[in-house]
Amino acid sequence: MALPKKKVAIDAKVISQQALYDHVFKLVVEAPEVAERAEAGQFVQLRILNGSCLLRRPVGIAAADKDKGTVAFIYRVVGKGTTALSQLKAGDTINVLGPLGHGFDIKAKKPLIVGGGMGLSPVLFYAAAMEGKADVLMGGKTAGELFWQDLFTGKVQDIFCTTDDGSLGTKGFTTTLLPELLAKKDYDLVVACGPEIMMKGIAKIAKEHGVRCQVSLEKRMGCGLGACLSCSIDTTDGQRKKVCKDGPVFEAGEVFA
Amino acid sequence: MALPKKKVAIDAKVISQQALYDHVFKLVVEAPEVAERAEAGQFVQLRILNGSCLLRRPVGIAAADKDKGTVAFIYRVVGKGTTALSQLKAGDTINVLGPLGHGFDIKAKKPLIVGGGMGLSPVLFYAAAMEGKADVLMGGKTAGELFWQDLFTGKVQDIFCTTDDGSLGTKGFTTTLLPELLAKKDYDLVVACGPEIMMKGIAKIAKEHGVRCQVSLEKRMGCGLGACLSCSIDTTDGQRKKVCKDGPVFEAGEVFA
Amino acid sequence: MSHVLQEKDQRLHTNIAGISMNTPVLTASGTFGFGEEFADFVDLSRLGGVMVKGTTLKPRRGNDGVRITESPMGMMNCIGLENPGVDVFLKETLPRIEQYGMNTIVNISGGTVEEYGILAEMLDVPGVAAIELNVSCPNVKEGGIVFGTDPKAAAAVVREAKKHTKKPVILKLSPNVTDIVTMAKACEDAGADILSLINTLMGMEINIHTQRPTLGNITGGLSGPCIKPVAVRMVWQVAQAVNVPIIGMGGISSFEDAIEFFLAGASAVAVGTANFADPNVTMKICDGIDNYLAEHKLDSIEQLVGKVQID
Amino acid sequence: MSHVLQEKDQRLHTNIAGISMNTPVLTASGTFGFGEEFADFVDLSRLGGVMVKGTTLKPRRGNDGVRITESPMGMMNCIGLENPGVDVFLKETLPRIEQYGMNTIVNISGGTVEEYGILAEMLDVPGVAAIELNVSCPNVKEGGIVFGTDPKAAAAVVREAKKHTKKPVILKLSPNVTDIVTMAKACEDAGADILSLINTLMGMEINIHTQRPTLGNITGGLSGPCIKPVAVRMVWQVAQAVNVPIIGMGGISSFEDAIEFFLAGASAVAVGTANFADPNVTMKICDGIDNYLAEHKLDSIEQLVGKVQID
Ligand SMILES: Cc1cc2nc3c(=O)[nH]c(=O)nc-3n(C[C@H](O)[C@H](O)[C@H](O)COP(=O)(O)OP(=O)(O)OC[C@H]3O[C@@H](n4cnc5c(N)ncnc54)[C@H](O)[C@@H]3O)c2cc1C
Ligand SMILES: Cc1cc2nc3c(=O)[nH]c(=O)nc-3n(C[C@H](O)[C@H](O)[C@H](O)COP(=O)(O)OP(=O)(O)OC[C@H]3O[C@@H](n4cnc5c(N)ncnc54)[C@H](O)[C@@H]3O)c2cc1C
Ligand SMILES: Cc1cc2nc3c(=O)[nH]c(=O)nc-3n(C[C@H](O)[C@H](O)[C@H](O)COP(=O)(O)O)c2cc1C
Ligand SMILES: Cc1cc2nc3c(=O)[nH]c(=O)nc-3n(C[C@H](O)[C@H](O)[C@H](O)COP(=O)(O)O)c2cc1C
Ligand code: FES
Ligand code: FES
Repeated sequence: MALPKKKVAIDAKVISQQALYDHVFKLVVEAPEVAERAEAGQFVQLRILNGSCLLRRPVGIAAADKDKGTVAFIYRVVGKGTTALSQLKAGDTINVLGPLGHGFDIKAKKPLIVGGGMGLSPVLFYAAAMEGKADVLMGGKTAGELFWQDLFTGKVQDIFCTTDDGSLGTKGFTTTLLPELLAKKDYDLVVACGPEIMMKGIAKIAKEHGVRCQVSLEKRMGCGLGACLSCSIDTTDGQRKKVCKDGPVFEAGEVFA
Repeated sequence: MALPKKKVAIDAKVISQQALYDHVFKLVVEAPEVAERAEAGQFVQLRILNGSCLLRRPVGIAAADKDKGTVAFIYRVVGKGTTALSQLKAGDTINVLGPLGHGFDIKAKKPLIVGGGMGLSPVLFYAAAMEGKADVLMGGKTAGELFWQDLFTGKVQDIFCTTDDGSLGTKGFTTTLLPELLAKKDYDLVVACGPEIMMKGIAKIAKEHGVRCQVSLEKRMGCGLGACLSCSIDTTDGQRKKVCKDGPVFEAGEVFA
Repeated sequence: MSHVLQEKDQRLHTNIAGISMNTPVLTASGTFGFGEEFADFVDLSRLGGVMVKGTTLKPRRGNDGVRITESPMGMMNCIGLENPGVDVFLKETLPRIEQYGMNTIVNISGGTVEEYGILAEMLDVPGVAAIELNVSCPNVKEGGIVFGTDPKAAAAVVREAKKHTKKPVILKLSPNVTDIVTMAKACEDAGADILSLINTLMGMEINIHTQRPTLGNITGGLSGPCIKPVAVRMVWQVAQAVNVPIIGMGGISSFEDAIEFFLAGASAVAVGTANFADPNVTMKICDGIDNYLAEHKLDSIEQLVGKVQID
Repeated sequence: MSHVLQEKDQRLHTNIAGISMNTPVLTASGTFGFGEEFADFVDLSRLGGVMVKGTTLKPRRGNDGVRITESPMGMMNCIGLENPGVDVFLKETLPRIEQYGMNTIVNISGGTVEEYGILAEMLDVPGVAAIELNVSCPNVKEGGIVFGTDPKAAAAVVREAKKHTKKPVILKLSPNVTDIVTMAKACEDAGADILSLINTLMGMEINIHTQRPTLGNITGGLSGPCIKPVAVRMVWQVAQAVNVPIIGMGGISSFEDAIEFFLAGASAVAVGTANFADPNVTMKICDGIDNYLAEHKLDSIEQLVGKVQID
């Protein structure tokens, strides 16, 4: 079996751990073998070795620097695994399995990224991969949640914001502003990542406007390799697919009726 | 139930962690409630909170400083619990349950302490409690293992050493030198702590010389409180006793035929 | 045995088969001694009850050799029912622990059906709140385990005990069975007032250095968080099949765990192994349940029992 | 399927019921896909075999909703036998995985005794090393579990499979039974060439925030380190009662765990859940076993099997 490996499982050194917002952290690790292979939209499975987590935890790749050999993740602390993750310090080691799954289409000419919450992390990598060609539309509850603006600045052309309370940008959801943007601009792809309900709404609007749409799904995972069938979803044509292997990025029409 | 508490379970701050020898560490924690109550020969149950240890681990009290409110433990790394223990750093927290069990007789006039290996830890506290009245006879494989000398210096009158290889003191075991010491000096109590086989030999010699002997036993423990009966032993009169509650210190005649 | 209910525990008070409990949190037999060992850490009267050490007609020495060992998120024990016998319990222990004002539930084991009857009758005295029949302890060669895996034998034990005592009779189910529901129903039909479950799963550890079993009795009873999923499942299955109240146990070490058991159908819970890691854990569990009830705007634990929603 | 045995694995080579295995370390059904998913991490030909995903006559969609959840040192799953069916397996999968030169053991589940026979016959083809009868999967409502808890039904399944294939037939035992030994003996008597154990314990988790079962199928199969003590105990009990070889599994995640199973009486072991935490773990286990044999001056795994010393 001397085929080139597509995935690796390696002990990576933590380069930095930084709080970005309430309960949101950015972790940078040294993992050249992952950085080299990573595509925007892919994810990794992190092994949290504090004895209390048996299963790995999936997180999207927020950035990969092939030169420095580093990979970044942005995650929210929600339970025991992510709590343990947030306690890692520079110099600690964490095992990274990846890159896993398939990414977004990087051959688009003028993509619009739409994201909310932690969904903005994998599309940040996509923005970087598109080298300034993309716009981003981000939604949050309040202005504070859109700390993401700083992260996207310089990586995209335009940044559009919506907030539930109107404290920044358009009052409402990403779906409030999306029709206007799709009507006004010449997007050939919508790339969506965020809560499923949001993505469904976006896919519907994109379809109405005749714009292709890719979405990134989440499902609880065991192996991350397509072996255990924990992450099965139904496709619109009645098949079962695996989020970890066939996704996490799907054509919207494949998964949302 | 407003009786004064005999035992407490408290989160103690780690003051220092120091390597004394290969795999042997000294841990000092701030636990005034334990220091205040501690008697020489008693032990505590440490809760090691790294997710992998469900049960506490018993360790003897090596020193208690009522003024500073600190308690010290000396332990050898032998498995996962003690490994995790050795990774604690100053400022970390560990839950200490104790003091537990009964200690040695501190009313003796001229006691001889006999110890080997980690057994020298609880009797170090006894030496301190006897305020220089005791002598100590310590045995080890080689001179290196008798790093304990430094710890006992100033706390006892005389220090006698035996080593298996003769690299320090008398060549042989503590039992090699003991008959001579008991014959020569006027001891009214032998206090023994170490491997069971050693304590049995010592108890036998002490009996032959008509000197009272106390031994400190070890048994795997669950609760440490006398509730679970994990640590039952047979006494010579056919009863069952609990090492955690009735011991760990027993009259030699109670437990060795 | 009556005492003032603490203001804060109004919501937690419950009544199971006539046993008035200040809180629905008990301690599991064999893990909490006679309660007194934990008096420095626990307000014993605040517990729903203390299920004391397994008691037999004659004193028992228990097993020799190593009696406990740790396993991943669990432990195994083979204490083997060491106890001073029912006479000593009645003469010495019971009078001594009465001061704590707790519900004392006596866990009994017999070698024959008749022995359960004799024990039940001897324990039908003031100061005993209920009798728990241990038919499932896996560590005793004679008797024990047979009653726990055969519905007819378990039912016979229940009937015999009921015949000899007016106290509520609790039957403690073993998880080492194919069909826990059949066992539960047989015991309910035989007159058990309460079912408690689960006892330990039978396990084994081999020391690969000595190449011998770690435990003196070769096998041991597995307890602790690792068995919780099995316990929750069995409580849920049994709760749907019987009408008597259930005391749920197996791996409970936090209030969240306890809530899981209530939702599954337990009217009260018992804490075992977790007492070793934290002698005060039962009090924390009581506080946590109380908060949960408050947050969910419930004024009694009954409103939670069996309320798991199945679509 | 033959390939050069690596020098270092001389000691590890073994032969079980005619299946030549480079090492006594297999992977457990449902946890390792068809092996190919792990090709980047594992030298598949070094494994004793890959027990592939549970296969059924017709394709199956499996269960809806959440399919896995973590528990203390374990996990529960309710995949529900999702698979493309035996036809797709034979036409597409088998030809594709042949390149890896591994022993492919096909795990099958039937709704009726006859279905096991049909499946066994269809799979009696080159490229299949053995057939493993899954009579214990707790996630399928029809059939499945009944065969796994009734000795007569399990024996019938074994006989039917044996009648229809010349491949070695492995019967996989469920731990959710009162008496694992009776089950094992019935299957041995019916002609099983190998027994594998244990499958998952049946468990349940309730989400206390939603007050619903976490898993889509309400209950799920518990696996991982938490079940190891139960697995070791059952392997030990069965090994004493039967003469056929045993493939031991349940919570193995290190070579030390594997050695425990060999000492208890397993001739080979299978690794399941641990593959998720470390996709390379089987190779580490092989290395560790080899070192252990060397340290104990043994030249084959057979010298270790069942060698636990009981005084
Ligand atoms: C492909 C993919 C990419 C992801 N990328 C990111 C990311 O970039 N940033 C980020 O913050 N989060 C991301 N998530 C979600 C993240 O995996 C979960 O928040 C995390 O697993 C929760 O673990 P915990 O131990 O803290 O929580 P706990 O609640 O303690 O976890 C308990 C169990 O639930 C599972 N679980 C709970 N929530 C989720 C979830 N949403 N998805 C998968 N498993 C879950 C865990 O694996 C574990 O088994 C991603 C999920 C997937 C599937
Ligand atoms: C009363 C008492 C006082 C002790 N005082 C000291 C001391 O001062 N210094 C010191 O170095 N050691 C002392 N020990 C021994 C110490 O408790 C063990 O070395 C320690 O528990 C091993 O834990 P581990 O997790 O590192 O080893 P592991 O082997 O991983 O432990 C596995 C299991 O075995 C139990 N165990 C293993 N060995 C022992 C043992 N010898 N005694 C009790 N339980 C054991 C553990 O509790 C645990 O359940 C004392 C033991 C007792 C009973
Ligand atoms: C050390 C120990 C001793 C036990 N002794 C008894 C006993 O005498 N009688 C009994 O019915 N159950 C006994 N049990 C079982 C517990 O009461 C309880 O059913 C089981 O441990 C599961 O609960 P847990 O996981 O909270 O410990 C014992 C358990 C342990 C750990
Ligand atoms: C996700 C998952 C899927 C499984 N699917 C099957 C299956 O299809 N057929 C089967 O016989 N066993 C199945 N099992 C059980 C395993 O093969 C194994 O018996 C069990 O998990 C115990 O081993 P472990 O603790 O090493 O995982 C499955 C287990 C898991 C975790
Ligand atoms: S996580 Fe195992 S198949 Fe997707
Ligand atoms: S450790 Fe529980 S009785 Fe001694």
